[in-house]
Amino acid sequence: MRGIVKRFPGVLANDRIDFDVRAGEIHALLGENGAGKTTLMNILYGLYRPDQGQILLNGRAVAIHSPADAIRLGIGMIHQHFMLVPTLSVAENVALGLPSSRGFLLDLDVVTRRIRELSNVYGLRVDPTAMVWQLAVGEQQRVEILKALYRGADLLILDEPTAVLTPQEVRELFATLRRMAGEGHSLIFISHKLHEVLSISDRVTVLRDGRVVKTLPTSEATREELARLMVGREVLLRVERSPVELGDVRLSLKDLWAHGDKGVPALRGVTLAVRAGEILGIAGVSGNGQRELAEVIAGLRTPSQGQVEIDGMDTTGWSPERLLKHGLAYIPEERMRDGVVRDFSVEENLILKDHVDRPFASGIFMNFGTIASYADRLIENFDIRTPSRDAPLKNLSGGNIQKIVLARELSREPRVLVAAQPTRGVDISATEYIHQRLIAQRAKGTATLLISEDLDEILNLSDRIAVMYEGQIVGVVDQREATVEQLGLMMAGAHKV
Amino acid sequence: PSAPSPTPMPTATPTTPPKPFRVAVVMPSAINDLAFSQSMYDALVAIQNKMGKDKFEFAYSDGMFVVDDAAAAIRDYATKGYDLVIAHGSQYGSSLVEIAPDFPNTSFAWGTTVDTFTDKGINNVFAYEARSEQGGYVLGVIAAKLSKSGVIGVIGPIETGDAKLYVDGFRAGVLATNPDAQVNVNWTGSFSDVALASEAAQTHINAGADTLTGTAQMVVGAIGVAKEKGVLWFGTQSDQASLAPNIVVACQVYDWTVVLDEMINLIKGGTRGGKAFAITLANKGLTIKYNPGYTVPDDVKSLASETIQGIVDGSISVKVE
Amino acid sequence: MHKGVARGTRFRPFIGSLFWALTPLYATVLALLVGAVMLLLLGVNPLQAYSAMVSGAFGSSNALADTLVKATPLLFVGLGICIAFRGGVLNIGGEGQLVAGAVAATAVALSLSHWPGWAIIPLCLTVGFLAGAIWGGIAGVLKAYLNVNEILSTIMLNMIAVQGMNFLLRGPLMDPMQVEAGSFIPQTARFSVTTDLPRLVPTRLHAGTALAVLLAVLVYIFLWRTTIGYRIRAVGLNPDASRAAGINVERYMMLSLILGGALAGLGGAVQVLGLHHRMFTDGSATGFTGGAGFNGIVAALFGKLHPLGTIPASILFGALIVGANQMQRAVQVPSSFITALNGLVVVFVVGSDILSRRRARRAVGQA
Amino acid sequence: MIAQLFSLTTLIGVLTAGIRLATPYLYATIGETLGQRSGLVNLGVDGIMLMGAYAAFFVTFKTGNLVLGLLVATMVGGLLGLVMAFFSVTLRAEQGITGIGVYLFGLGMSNLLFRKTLGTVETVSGFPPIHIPFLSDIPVLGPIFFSHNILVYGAFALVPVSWFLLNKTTLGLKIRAVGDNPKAADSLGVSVAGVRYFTEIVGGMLEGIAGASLSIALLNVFQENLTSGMGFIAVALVYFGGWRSVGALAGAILFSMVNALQLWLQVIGIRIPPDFAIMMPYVLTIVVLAFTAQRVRAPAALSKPFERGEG
Ligand SMILES: Nc1ncnc2c1ncn2[C@@H]1O[C@H](COP(=O)(O)OP(=O)(O)OP(=O)(O)O)[C@@H](O)[C@H]1O
Ligand SMILES: Nc1ncnc2c1ncn2[C@@H]1O[C@H](COP(=O)(O)OP(=O)(O)OP(=O)(O)O)[C@@H](O)[C@H]1O
Ligand SMILES: [Mg+2]
Ligand SMILES: [Mg+2]
Repeated sequence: MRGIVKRFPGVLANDRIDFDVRAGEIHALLGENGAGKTTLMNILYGLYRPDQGQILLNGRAVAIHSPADAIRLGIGMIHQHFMLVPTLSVAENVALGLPSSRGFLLDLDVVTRRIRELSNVYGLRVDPTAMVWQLAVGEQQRVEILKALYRGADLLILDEPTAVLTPQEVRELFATLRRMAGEGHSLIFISHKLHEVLSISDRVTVLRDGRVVKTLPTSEATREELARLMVGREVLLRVERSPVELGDVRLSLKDLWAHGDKGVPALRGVTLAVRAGEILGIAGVSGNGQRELAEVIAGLRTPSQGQVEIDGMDTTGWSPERLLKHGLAYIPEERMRDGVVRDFSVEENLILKDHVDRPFASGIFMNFGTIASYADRLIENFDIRTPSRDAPLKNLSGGNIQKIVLARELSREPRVLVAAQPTRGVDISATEYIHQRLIAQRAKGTATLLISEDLDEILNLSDRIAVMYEGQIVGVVDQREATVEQLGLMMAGAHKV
Repeated sequence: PSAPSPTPMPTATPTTPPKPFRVAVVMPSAINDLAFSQSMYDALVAIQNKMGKDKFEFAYSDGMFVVDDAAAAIRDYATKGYDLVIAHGSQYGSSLVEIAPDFPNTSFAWGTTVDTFTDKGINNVFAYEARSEQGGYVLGVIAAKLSKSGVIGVIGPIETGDAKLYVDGFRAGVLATNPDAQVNVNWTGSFSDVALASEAAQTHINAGADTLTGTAQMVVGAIGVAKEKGVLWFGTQSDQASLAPNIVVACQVYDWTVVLDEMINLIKGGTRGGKAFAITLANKGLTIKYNPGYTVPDDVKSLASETIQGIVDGSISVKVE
Repeated sequence: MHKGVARGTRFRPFIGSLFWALTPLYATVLALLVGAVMLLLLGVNPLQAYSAMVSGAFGSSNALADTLVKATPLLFVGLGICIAFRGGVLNIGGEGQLVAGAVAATAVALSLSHWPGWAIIPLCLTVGFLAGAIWGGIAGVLKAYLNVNEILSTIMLNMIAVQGMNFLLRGPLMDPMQVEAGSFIPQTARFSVTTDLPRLVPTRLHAGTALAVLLAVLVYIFLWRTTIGYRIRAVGLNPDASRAAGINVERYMMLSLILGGALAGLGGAVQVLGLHHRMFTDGSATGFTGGAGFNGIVAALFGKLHPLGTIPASILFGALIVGANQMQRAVQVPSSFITALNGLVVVFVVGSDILSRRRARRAVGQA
Repeated sequence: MIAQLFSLTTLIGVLTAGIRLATPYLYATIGETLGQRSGLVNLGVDGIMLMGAYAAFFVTFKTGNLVLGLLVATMVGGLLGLVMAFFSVTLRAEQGITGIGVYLFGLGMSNLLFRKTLGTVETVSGFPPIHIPFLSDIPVLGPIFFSHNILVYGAFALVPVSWFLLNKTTLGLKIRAVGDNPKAADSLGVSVAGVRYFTEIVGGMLEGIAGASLSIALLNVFQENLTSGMGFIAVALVYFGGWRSVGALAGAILFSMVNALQLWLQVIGIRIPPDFAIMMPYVLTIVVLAFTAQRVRAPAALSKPFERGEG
């Protein structure tokens, strides 16, 4: 890619970028949220037209006007935001757009068989006949990877593929990627996790503010160096957790049962308690009931059995409104669906839960002056990168959208916080910042239930760690005693010994 | 119909002395609806043919089912100096009562109704109506005679106004002739739903009817069914024989020229309104037109003539409910 | 820096944006050109036809008044559409809601004819508002609690309202004089003059038009300055996030249909009190509404679902209908030509929207 | 009187009429369903039906050739579908308004042409009922199911055909994907515009046939506004049917049967005001849906124009 320039309203997303990938190479692309990584890859895949610049493939200038062109040229892409049709089955999503072995008739049985083979070979657990809308985010990610594997691209773009995978799955994916590279495929790998980049890639290109800062062989790079290149300053890669005096039980779950979207029990008798000043981490492969657990606590899903208590009060079956008035904050796992209103402005999103309360409203009228200064303050405090508080939220990068959710929830001074995947897709400096905020909130006495698939995050932040498997808590360990290996085993279904 | 096209509004008519008499009409449905609006349009064409284009001009706005559009049209025609502006739809009355006082030198006519607004101090509005129950009665008599099953089906739009008069008259005529006959009435709730009218006809036939009648522009659908199933049809408002030459027995045909001629004469004589007219069997504004393609037995024909005579001389009075 | 240059550079974007803002107008002209070809085929001089159209819509105080009178129900319905569509529901029930409001106001106007105007007019308007709210609310309850799609229910409710109107107007509400005269015209008696909305100037223009404009401002404030409006918009844009944020999604969906219906119902009441002074039927809703229940949707969408944008959009449509009818009279084309021409204008204008949208995006991109 | 309501004649009458009346709704509803499954709302169905009805009638009237009439109606419908697609897909115009514009155009144009080319109401002899040996002669069932013309059978055959197209073919998969997540389909090289043009043109063709089924098979006349709003009911039935062919069938049959039933109620002389009888199909359609509606979600991209590269 030569001299790529791409402008969006108010943003220069790619500024004269030169970028190349060699055959058989795994090339990592790094950069903070909004640095322009996805934009660059979307241009390569024909989703965006560059304002300037050209793309050369095997030395030949090519015109890529659409994904169809890209696919024809042997380019595949795993998108950061899933490109799945929720109402179709996994097999149908994979078969979409491919020629069928039976002409115009669908050959889903053939596709299903092929998917099963691929899942076995690459260790990507997924049921080809399941409907995509019923899948957990992690499973959806696996479907995305399967789609690309099924098509067998020469050049494969992976835009944050590991954000929702377990360590084991990441290891398996990396094995796959290495094998592909060994077979001569080229791979572009985007991740915010530096250790992944260091372990998988051959070369690294770092972007900042739409410009290439540096391209270097991975062997010459260190974590600290990469972090500095991305952010332009030193970054703390580990948060300091000072001991906090534990208070009373704030959140208590007693024998919770609930149905998932598939109609089968997703929670099967969960009992947990979180105290004031404590972060309880929930580890587990996605799809084991974490989403349902968070939704039950947030009042978005009715449990079939059991109780939720907040501050000793039985809140089972309360409406979300009553719960949030009662001091519950919720950072949902699917932020674009459950957390924000895309077409609202940044400012409007920041008051989504408080707009009827003083001082943001008097009677039914909203106080725009107060709201504006409040929004400006949160934008500054939480370092939200946005052209203005009036900008439509949908134009912000993923990390910044996550900061908006976080800013809103934490500013409500919650007594209980349910944080699901709070740093998924968020860059290292924002992750650092979010972690600091969660720790600060802990110091203020908030009881936090942290649901994450990122074991580093769980180990860094939690006081205690509970592992979920098939709707049950298979064990709770103290952070000081926990190891990655042990947790990984428990996540795969082995009970604590 | 191969009628001469109406004269567009003259932009620069040379003012040769005998100024033509100018009429404008505003109508709810289309001039070719084989029903209510067409009957008025045909009458105006007939008068123009009779008087000559230089002596009689007319303009029309059809499809004016939106009442406030019709009101605008009425006002506009009055502004343009037409001698007579006809509001050919009972729903236009409330507009007329507001417009007429603003144009004291223009005559208006409102149909079909009997109200000339004289009680409101307005004296430039004529009223006209069709006593469609009269022809309805006559057709009912014929139908009762021709029906073998004694079951007769009627298809109407909504049970109001002209349609109600016709249906009531028809039913009275049937029952007066054959008290044992069964008259089934089906209202479709619309003037234009051809498909429903067709289904209504099917329903009547399935229920044993061998003779049908109906009113409003939608009945073309019913006539089609009658033709296919070979049952008899009686029409009203316009001559519908062309649609099914084998089974249309007779139609009550509206001829507004009687009323229009009178209005024109009155206006020329300086009277601008205040009088209510009706087309009736007596004044030949209503005629029973037999379909030449269908032979009606002579005894039935003479019974029908007697009935007409009776209605004309008042010995038969057609009561509506 | 030269002064002239500075002024020029500031002036040119203004001219530019003005040029693009007028895109709907060019599209209308284009549609009229196609119409001109049709006119020629019909043997009519297009120039004569179109000059009649323009003078019919704007040529005199009466013409202007007719245009505004025509625009009024479009604006009422359009404002309701702004609320409903912002709340994520597609209200196709304007026709039925207009009828419901009009019939209810009629019943009150007829039964309390001895009341003074200052009391009866607000009462009739309120009753019309409420009747529309109920008619919209039925669709709202069906959607929120029984999962019945609002497009289906509002289309069906339109038909049901018409039949209800027919029943009342040929029965309980029929003008006693009609029964007496035996003519059975399905209309009510004229209301007492105390119920007449005041006329603003000596034309057909009545106070209902001013009320509609006032309401446009209120709806704007409602949608963008109040917490209820905020919630309606949030629910319309993302029901999942709204639910998670503690908003009762079902209730606000229902509310947006209720308010949409209420504004249309108020429009119906204004039509009878301001224009017809009685209720009548030709068997369909259109005879009374003039299709405002549908055209109001078009006006609101032309106005970008913004209450203030809906004002000029309604006037544009009112002018188009009034002017086209005048053209029909002037050159004696069948009224079906006018209907077809309206369709062309609608399609061309909405098709041209892409030009102004592209332009807007590029303008932001350069900023 | 009540006994008559439950007689065999009534039953046969209602069922036969229900099947007959359902025909235009089936064509139009399935046509619209196809478009909606790919994300396009077309409120212009009634206008397209009117143009189809006129075209079929005119051609048949002039040539006496029913098949030619049907063919031309199909083409006219397809052409208007193409226009709809051009505005909704290529120009990304607001679909609701485009549809209303197409409706007005079809309503006006069909009548204008009718007036200029025919002048007055005429009749043709349309597709005759097909007598199927043996089947048509079965008592009760014969008249109900086997006494109809070819277009009636065509409408019912369309139900499994369209179901098969949507669920068992690669094209159907593309249609469903494009209606639910055009971005995803696009990212796999599926031409969103191509698929939408296809469904809208085929949908238009079916709506043209729906019109023809009125003017040259069921009614055999043409008149101004022949459909009198059937196209809008057809759109409503798409929602009733939950975007499925079988649902469309259920809706069309229910609506038509109840309509036939209310005509019977009037004929039999059951003493309710006709206005309430006429309301029945509309009320019952809502009531039935209220009791049966499952959580069927509309195609997620319904009525949303697709543009690549938008956030
Ligand atoms: N469709 C769009 N419209 C407007 N602005 C956009 C659009 N897509 C991206 N941007 C802007 O372009 C910039 C680069 O975005 P991009 O998605 O490429 O970042 P990224 O490096 O992938 O970030 P992240 O790590 O958060 O995914 C951001 O400022 C973003 O807000
Ligand atoms: N402008 C404002 N108007 C009304 N309320 C405000 C405003 N600013 C802040 N608040 C309230 O005060 C609380 C704390 O706000 P803020 O976001 O400044 O705190 P914080 O960032 O958590 O503080 P710190 O940075 O000291 O930890 C918020 O939850 C909010 O309810
Ligand atoms: Mg990205
Ligand atoms: Mg990201």
